[in-house]
Amino acid sequence: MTINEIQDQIIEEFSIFDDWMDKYSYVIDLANDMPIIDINKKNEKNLINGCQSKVWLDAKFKDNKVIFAADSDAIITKGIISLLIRVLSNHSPEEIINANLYFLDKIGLRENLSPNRSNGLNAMIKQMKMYAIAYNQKLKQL
Amino acid sequence: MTINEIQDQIIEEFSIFDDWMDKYSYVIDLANDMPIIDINKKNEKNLINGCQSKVWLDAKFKDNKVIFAADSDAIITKGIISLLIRVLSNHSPEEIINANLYFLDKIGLRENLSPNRSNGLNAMIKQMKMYAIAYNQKLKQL
Amino acid sequence: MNFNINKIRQDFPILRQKVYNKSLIYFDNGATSQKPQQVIDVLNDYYLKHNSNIHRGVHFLSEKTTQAYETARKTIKNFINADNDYEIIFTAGTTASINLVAYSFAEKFLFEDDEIIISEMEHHSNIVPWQIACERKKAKLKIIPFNNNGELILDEYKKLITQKTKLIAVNHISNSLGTINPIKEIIKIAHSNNIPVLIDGAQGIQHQKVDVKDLDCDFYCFSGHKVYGPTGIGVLYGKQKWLDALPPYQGGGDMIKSVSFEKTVYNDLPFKFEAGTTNYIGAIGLGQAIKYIDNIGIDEIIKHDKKLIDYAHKKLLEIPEITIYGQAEKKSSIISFLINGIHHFDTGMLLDKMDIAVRTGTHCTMPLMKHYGIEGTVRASFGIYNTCDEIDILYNAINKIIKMFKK
Amino acid sequence: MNFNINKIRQDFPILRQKVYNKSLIYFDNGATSQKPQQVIDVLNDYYLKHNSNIHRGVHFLSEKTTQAYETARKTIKNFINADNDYEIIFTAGTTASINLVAYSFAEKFLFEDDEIIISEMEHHSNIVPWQIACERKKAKLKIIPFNNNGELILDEYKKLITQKTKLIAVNHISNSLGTINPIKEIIKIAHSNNIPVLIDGAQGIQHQKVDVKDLDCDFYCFSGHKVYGPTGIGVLYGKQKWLDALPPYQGGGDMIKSVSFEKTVYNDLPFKFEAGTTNYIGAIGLGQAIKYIDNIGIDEIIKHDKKLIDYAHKKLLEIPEITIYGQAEKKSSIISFLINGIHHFDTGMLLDKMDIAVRTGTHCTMPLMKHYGIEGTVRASFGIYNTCDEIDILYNAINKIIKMFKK
Ligand SMILES: Cc1ncc(COP(=O)(O)O)c(C=O)c1O
Ligand SMILES: Cc1ncc(COP(=O)(O)O)c(C=O)c1O
Repeated sequence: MTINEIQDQIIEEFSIFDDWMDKYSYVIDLANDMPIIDINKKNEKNLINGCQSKVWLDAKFKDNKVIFAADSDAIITKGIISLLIRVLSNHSPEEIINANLYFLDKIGLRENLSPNRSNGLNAMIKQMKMYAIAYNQKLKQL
Repeated sequence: MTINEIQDQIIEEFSIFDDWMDKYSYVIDLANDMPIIDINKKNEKNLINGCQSKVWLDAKFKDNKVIFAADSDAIITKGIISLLIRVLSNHSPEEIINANLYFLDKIGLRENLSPNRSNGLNAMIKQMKMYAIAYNQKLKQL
Repeated sequence: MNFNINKIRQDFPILRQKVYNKSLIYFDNGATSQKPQQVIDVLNDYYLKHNSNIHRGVHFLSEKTTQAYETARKTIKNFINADNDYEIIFTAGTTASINLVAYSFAEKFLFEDDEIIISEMEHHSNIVPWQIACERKKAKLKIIPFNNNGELILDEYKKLITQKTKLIAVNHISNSLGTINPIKEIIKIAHSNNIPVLIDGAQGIQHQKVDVKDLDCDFYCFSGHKVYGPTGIGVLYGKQKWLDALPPYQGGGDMIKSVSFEKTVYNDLPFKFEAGTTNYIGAIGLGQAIKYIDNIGIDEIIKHDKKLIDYAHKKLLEIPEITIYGQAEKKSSIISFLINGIHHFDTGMLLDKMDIAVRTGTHCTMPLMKHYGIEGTVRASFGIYNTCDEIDILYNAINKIIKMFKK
Repeated sequence: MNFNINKIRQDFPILRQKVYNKSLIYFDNGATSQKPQQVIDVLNDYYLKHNSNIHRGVHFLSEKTTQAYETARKTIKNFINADNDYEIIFTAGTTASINLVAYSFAEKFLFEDDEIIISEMEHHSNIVPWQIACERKKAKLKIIPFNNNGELILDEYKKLITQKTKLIAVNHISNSLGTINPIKEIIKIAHSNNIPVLIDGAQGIQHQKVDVKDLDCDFYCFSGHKVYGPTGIGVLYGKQKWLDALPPYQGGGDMIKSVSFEKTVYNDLPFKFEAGTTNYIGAIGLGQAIKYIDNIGIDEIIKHDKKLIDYAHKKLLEIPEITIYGQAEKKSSIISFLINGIHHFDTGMLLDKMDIAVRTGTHCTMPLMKHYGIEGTVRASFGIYNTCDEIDILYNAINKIIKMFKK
């Protein structure tokens, strides 16, 4: 599936919730269902400090695709991270660089991306794109 | 005449003016008619610095009465000074200390006494009273 | 002089605001307070009708504004029972006030190996300025510890004092724990060693009776925006003998008597410390805010605070999953807590969804968080307009959150 | 983008105020400007509906206010054509901005026998901070003289520059003389010697096109209250490389990344220089003020300024008793004068009686007054809402005063 197909899929999934509580409960479920990240990857290097909640982001490059793994100490942040990974992971650097993440807006979680929320999500998306740019650079040099 | 009698006299003099211009013209006349103060008395010691206009105040004590002489580089300030001297000079320290200077209010020149005007008039009145207090102290010590 | 909560709530227009379509419950008073209509009106009035730069103005408006500014100074002087108007310095806020003293005091009185004492529960604004001063002068910072209830350990404080101690700086009320510190006793001990004391009153002025003469503090700092006044204005109270002794902090207009390139003569108090155009309309607004709470009566406010904090404690302690940080015997209307197993940020975020504004995080007191080994708390901090009914709503909201996480 | 004076005048409610029963003629814009309804409304709106402390808030209001604050920063960045938002630091005003640089720059870069260059026509706010810094670091202050027209003598300026020169600080427009200084040239000369330049733009921002990239200035300072914005807020623009290099000025909340008693890590720009709760509502109001004048268009404002100052010169020079101080070729809308034989204070006072607000005295530029050997001037300074008709009224008023003194 393309990045946009995944985004549309998520938007559809979220369309059944008609109140914020069900929606956030689902985000919490997503967080709880996330595969546990290797403890070694929760290191200083992978830490994105968002003042209030911490985010760890790891990336590797395999078969021309970027594979992300991440975690957060705050559960809602983590749930949203799981969505971001579902959307962006396993795509080519090019695709990731050009991705327009409209789904957060559509499912009504946009506010979580406000810089003021200091939950590290914004910095994380930036970091994901940075990884993609870096791998892309590498590809070109080959 | 007592201090209050002089004040009432001034109030009456001013009562004929019905616009501010005539009143201020009269104040300017008063300033111009003031006896010229001895240049030696316009020294650093007698200077009251009001930021914007300068006031010099000299006092001496004679026959149990305080005699003031003063000058200013601003003419309206000087005119008001001439009124203050007319009211306070040549009275006993006790009378000066207890004087309630209501005339400035009544003749509509009160605003000239605002500390914000920084014309030194306020500081000058304070200084006049200080002289009276000092002379009074001296009297008691005799 | 009687506390009419309905009347008070009506004075604060923002409480009628809808957030996510419901009425706002504002429990973030520790960060900033809302403003009564009376204060907003004064600001408006000055901008609409009287605005003019103060001091030295020869014209009518300048006169009127200057008078209002100086009257605000007097209002504050009377409110905290200072000896003289000119002991009230207008600053940009608590942080600016503390930085002023930290700089000017260090410049004159702090030398290599000297010591300054602060506490483990200070706000960063009462830590970093002293760190900077100590670094500049090669002096040492010493720390009064607190016990797990959130109370300063006075015996340890006494032990910290040496011949080298030059100043003590502590907060009146902890913005993270709500502890009302025994500042009168702290000051007494310091003075018996001839050491001056600065009180960070950012959380004190709106919750406690502040009588600087009775406290005998050397400096008392607070912010307008936390005491129902406008932003960008604060106060430094200082005893005349100290303000006279300290060199000026900032240079500029109004703080000098005369300037020449050879020799500049500084102005008298309070102007020596009010360089440049001050936030004069802010100061006038702050004067109005102080009048407003003085009118309600600080004793009534203390009673109301006590009712709220006692009720909040009682309700929150009914929830077994809750840990409260700071259970000092003397405590004002700030309550910091965590729901076991739930990140403070998640809690804050979900409370926001339920129209309850709290603050989460370290509240600018990282060393305090380190004491408890936590990364932050959820903090509900109350103002004069808050009610027990609102605490009930918080209580229900917390239970809802716990349920969301349990299922 | 067209200059409609009637529309503009209607935007300023204070112009409809009556002083001594007549309409106010406000010629004291150099001291502070009046505020358009648009700015007053924004302040009101924030206090009434959205007020909440910015940054790190988890709740809706805090979010909304933070966004507005950061949007104001962006508005200002665009207005002065800075490279980055974070090069815009909110301060309490010009004086605070200059003190920040004077302290932090001196702390890091100023050593014994170094030199700082300012000019003979600086405002005290751009003199005293450098005097304090030089005294602290045992450095020297050197002075660019001006000629009797009120123009800086660039040849003398060039001669002052040595290997020891560390910084140059001059004003954009003289608040006493109205001179528009050739700052671009001054900066170019300084840079060819690798010396940074601070521009005191207190009178520049509202009267000139300020493009910090084109000017290539290292620092540019201004006050909100002089550019139709609220009191208690100002801006320091600094090039990133300088702001990064300077140590922080004040310590407190928001300016740190982490605090422990062992080690404190400072935050990134702009927060490193915004300690404590800033005047965030003031900043939002300033953003609105900048939008307001940007909407009118700075080119239109410059044209209007020129019309007023040319007309004022022409009219006042018709009166033989008048001496004008400052007749620079490039001059903005400030005119300083004396009526021969009449004290500036008397003139100001009588003009006030005729409902004309001017400022009198030294205008915080004592060295400049010394240059001319005078104790002060009467200063009429114009804003966007002033008109030639008002200058006619001033002209008549001056003639009236002369008559009062002649008879
Ligand atoms: C040229 C100049 N510099 C600095 C200042 C100081 O500005 P503020 O008082 O707003 O800090 C002024 C204002 O009087 C000024 O005209
Ligand atoms: C105890 C304490 N000190 C200092 C401050 C700093 O106050 P401001 O940010 O208004 O300067 C605060 C406010 O957060 C506080 O709670």
